[in-house]
Amino acid sequence: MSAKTTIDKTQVALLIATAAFAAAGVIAPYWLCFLTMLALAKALVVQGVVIQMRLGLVSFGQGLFFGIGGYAVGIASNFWGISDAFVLLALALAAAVAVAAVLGLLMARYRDIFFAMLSLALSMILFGVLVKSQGLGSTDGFNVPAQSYLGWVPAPGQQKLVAYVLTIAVVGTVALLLCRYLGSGAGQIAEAVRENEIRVEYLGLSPRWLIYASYVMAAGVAALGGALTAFATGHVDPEMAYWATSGEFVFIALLGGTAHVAAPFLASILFSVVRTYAFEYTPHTWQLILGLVLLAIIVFLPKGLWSLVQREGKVRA
Amino acid sequence: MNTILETRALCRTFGAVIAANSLDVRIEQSEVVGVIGSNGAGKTTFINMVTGYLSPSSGEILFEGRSILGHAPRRITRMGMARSFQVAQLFPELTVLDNLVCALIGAEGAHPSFLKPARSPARIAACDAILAEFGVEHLRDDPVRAVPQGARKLIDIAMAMVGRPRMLLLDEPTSGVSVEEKFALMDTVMAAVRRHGVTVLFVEHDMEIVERYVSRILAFYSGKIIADGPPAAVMADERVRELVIGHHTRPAGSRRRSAQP
Amino acid sequence: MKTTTKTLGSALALAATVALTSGASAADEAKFRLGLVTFLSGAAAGPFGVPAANGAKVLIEALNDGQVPAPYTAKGINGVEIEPVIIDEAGGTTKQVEEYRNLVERQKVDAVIGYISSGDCLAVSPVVEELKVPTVFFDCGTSRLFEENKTPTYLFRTGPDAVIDNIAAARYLIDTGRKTDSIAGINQNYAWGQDSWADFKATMLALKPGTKVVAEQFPKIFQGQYGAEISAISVARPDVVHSSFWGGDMEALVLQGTARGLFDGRTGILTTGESGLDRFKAQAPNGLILGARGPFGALQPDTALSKWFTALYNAKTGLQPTYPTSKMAQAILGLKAAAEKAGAKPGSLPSKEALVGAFPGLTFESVAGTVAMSRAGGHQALQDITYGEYQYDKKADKASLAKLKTYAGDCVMPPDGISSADWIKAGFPGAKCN
Amino acid sequence: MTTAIAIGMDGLIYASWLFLVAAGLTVIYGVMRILNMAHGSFYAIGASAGAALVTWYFANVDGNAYWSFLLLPAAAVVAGVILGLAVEQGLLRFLYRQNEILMVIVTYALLLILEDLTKLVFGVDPYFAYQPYGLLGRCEIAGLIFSNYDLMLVAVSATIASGAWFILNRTVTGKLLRAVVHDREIAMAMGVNVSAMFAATFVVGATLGALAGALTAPAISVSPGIGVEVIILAFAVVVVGGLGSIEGAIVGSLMVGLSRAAAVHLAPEIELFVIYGVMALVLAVRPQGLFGRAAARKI
Repeated sequence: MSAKTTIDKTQVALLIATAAFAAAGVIAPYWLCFLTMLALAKALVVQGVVIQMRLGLVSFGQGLFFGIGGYAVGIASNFWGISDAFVLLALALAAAVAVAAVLGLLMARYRDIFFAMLSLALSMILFGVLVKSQGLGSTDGFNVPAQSYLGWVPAPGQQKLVAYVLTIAVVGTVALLLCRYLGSGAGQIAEAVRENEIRVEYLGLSPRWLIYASYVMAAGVAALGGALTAFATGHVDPEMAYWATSGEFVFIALLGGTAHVAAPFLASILFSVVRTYAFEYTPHTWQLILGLVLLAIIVFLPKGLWSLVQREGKVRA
Repeated sequence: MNTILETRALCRTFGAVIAANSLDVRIEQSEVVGVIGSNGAGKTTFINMVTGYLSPSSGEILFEGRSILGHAPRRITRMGMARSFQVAQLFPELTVLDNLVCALIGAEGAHPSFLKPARSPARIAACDAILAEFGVEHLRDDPVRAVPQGARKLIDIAMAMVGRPRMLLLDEPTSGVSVEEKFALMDTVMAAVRRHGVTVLFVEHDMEIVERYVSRILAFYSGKIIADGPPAAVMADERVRELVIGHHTRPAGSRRRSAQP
Repeated sequence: MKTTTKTLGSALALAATVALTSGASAADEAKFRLGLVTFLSGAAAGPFGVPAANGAKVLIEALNDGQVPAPYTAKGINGVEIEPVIIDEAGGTTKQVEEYRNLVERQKVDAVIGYISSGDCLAVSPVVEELKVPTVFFDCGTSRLFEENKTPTYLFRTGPDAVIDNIAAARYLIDTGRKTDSIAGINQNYAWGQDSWADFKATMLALKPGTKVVAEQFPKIFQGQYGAEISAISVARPDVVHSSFWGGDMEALVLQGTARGLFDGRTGILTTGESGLDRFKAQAPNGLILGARGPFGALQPDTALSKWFTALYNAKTGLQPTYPTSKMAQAILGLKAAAEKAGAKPGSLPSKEALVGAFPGLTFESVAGTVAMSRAGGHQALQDITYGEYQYDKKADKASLAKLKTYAGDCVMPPDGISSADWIKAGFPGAKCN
Repeated sequence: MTTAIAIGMDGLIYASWLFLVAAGLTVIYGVMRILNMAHGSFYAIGASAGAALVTWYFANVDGNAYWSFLLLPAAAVVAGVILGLAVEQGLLRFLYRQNEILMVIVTYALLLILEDLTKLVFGVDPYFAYQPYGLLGRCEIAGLIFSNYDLMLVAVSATIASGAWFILNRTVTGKLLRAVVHDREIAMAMGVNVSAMFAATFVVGATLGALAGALTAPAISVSPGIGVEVIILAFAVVVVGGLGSIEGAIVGSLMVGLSRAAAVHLAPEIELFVIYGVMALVLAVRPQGLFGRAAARKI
């Protein structure tokens, strides 16, 4: 099969999956929808981590944009009285992109561990600012009221399903765009940058420009994830920008691997399920379980869970 | 004849070491120039400066009459001067085809599209043609890390040629290549170069190669050019025999320790 | 690419399987499934979460065996055995909202007791009303809870609002005649610490206008090292040093502060200091004022129920109950009292609506005296609060609290309809102090 | 004036503590290129082991109280050696070919595991092993009272710093280590036993982490979760100073320590940002940290 049809089929599969997930919202119990919503919103942030990982950069501060997205929604709906979900999503996106457009100028100069550490420092500065902001509830954060949709306010009973469908729609759209990106020229060059930055430069391209663009893009999807999380939980707090939250995103990114656009979604849902059951069955040692799972993945599946899917595919082909 | 590359009083020091000492070089269009010199004579430094990787301490560099001093390598590449590397600089985890696709994307524009597919049928056809031209089409779908050394050098040069440069700088094209493969490799490269009318400057340790392919030799010693002229004349030069050729104790085809992982 | 479709398909299948299997674990009709949420990992686990969980375990066992003294002699809750489902409170608010939904919708609990972190309480509170399951917050103290959630139905808090800690602290200082011309605070840099200091400072300024605030330090939570803060406060020479530090941070501050003379010639007041009572030994100065966020732990009133619980807890764990233990026990007893008042016939569960109908305005006997659910429309407990002075007898190696002073809830807790900040500023209108 | 002296003293004391915490981290990174997230766990385990031993000693042995000064480092060394060997031999040595970032994640997983294991071994009740802290008494400097134990830590820290510097720069072992740092493969080809070197380095680093914890234990209340809190601090210090450099760790601790002390005294409201601010500022100006060497890539 040729490269072109591969991409098209993946996109079709994504569309089918989006529709299936949306339909599942009607029949599945709500706690599962809620878990899926949070997992998918989180997966968007993870997509941001993966975008940068494909360039060979690991951000330990993606919580910065997750937090910006969440707080943009929180502040706009609580203090400015904006309740339209689409406007809020746009605001979250705009806020993160604006911040990333400035910080990216600095970040694009860094590589390896220094990129990781500087991104961590920047997210911790936001954490510090939020903790200091008593008007925003400090560490307790604040609650986010329910959304409206282009002037339509769903009845209280419908609110949850609508939020679920919105999440699926946003995630599906982003997944399609990312899928296009991964197969695009820029997506291909991103991998080249990871492999050999100097060569990319000598092909007449600017690795730094691509890193900058990816940083901004990653910030945008992370902010959408933050906004959707705020919609789902109805609460934002500074923990969103804390380094351990960012660490979790990296964790999930590695769990899935960078090979396919669906990998972070799969990994995120799996992570949520594993953690939920670890919480339930081993409330005292769930960290131990997570740590062992992570180690096992790194040692036995260094390219993430997706390599299982690929291996299976190859055997059949 | 038109001068394609010119350097004026090009100097570069690394601490106390003078790697380039007032180099004045003129390369004319369609020439094939060989650069010889012992290790540390300043050959790679010269290429690195000309292609923008290193900035000179002083001096001027003109490409097709325009100053390229202070330009980034990508800008110089876009202007039409490409290079290959002593240790092939490739994307090891990508397939050979994808390596060339990357090169082609770079050749097509400075800002690749975020939505249009990288592997368009047109690009693949173009890359296949180049692979065939360089005789590595059989490796098309292998990841580069699994490709033998000689083929890597060819792919490295093929990638430089994708952008249809007017000038090509080759840094030791046959280093790391076995004795048997050397001439075949150079024949392939030089055929492609001639077909596209590219001016070539290459650094080489192997005097046999140099004598066979070049129209002119620059001999470097300690950051200076000590001889410049047709191969026969330079090879006969007393100082060149003493300071450059005499140093060539390294057996041909020996593998250098790679600076790359 | 077939594999993509297949994988996404299997993800859905996985989700569906999870959904189905969980259906099987639905509530057993014969038991009262009680969700318990408290910190089992992280820094709050040691001082709060685990003592609270242990308290719950000990009390639930005794309730199920029908061994609790009057008025709680009925087995379990209304004759129905309690089945606890315990969940770690760690992981942040997002995680906790998710876990709360899991408890209710997947584990099908009949009620939830939990939450130490105020952030978790605030985040969970709207979900409580949405899912309509009786939920009791046992420890978190934020005043914002019922200020923001004005018409609660299913949500209750059986522990006092944190504002009383600091109003009572200020009153105690003044009532016991301490020198309070200048005050300084060292509080953790997060909502709890910031709010505690704001309440304390406002009360001091309201009760004694002209009090000077000479230093306000907000070190990071769990910092552990307070050298620079101690110096900075020492340089400012305040008469009073206030701190709402808790757990390990509080003990470290006492240890380092005492060694460095922070409390020499001035009064220290620790709103949660009681949890270190048996551990300070000679490391805390005599005269240090300690609170327990209510009449809990060592400050418990001497009732039959409290003596029984202390003895039981001590026998089972070898430890004295500290305030998180007492507050957890109080929450369980409150829920039991409400459920039994709801009028279901013994041996059966009251409906959730009957339970939440019986809770508001309820007065019940706890391990820490009598509690009246009389604020926030009957959803917030009103309770006394006690402060005392640390006294360590070196020879007997025994620490105790002296000069106990108890403030009635009506004295230190704002009435409904006014925020605590406004109440303090207005000079405590309607406060009934003796 | 008092404030200036207080800032100097507080900054120095805090800096010595930071150095103790960061030293092991930077040693391990310097030689092995592993940025060890689990360093916080080593700290926590050292603290728990030290505190548990001291608590046991005072409860059960009627000996001289000053013995506790030996018990603390002893507990740390035992904990550090066991833990270091177990982690290095049992896990890390299989992963040395992985890249730096992946190793960060591996050690993050270790951190999660060790957090729970610590809880299982030492329980969740805080240890309050205060006895050694008061033994040395206190002294007065410019009207401020300081604990002699804290001042002793300054001395310990200075000793470790100069010891480490001496070993790295003036001994054969140090030269071999630097050879390994410079080029692992060449060192191996020259007959240096790199895997033994790595194991030894990791054990030393882990022991330093445990020692930092054990020596801090008497001044704090040791409870689960203290490890996580120190990692980021230690990261900040070594990143400011330059990853892998002992000199860098010294200067980094002093910079972070003094600027934090200055903030606490002069502008308490910005205290929370100081550490990350210093870190971001230094990285913005010198990406490789103050003493770090920028890796030049040869082509």
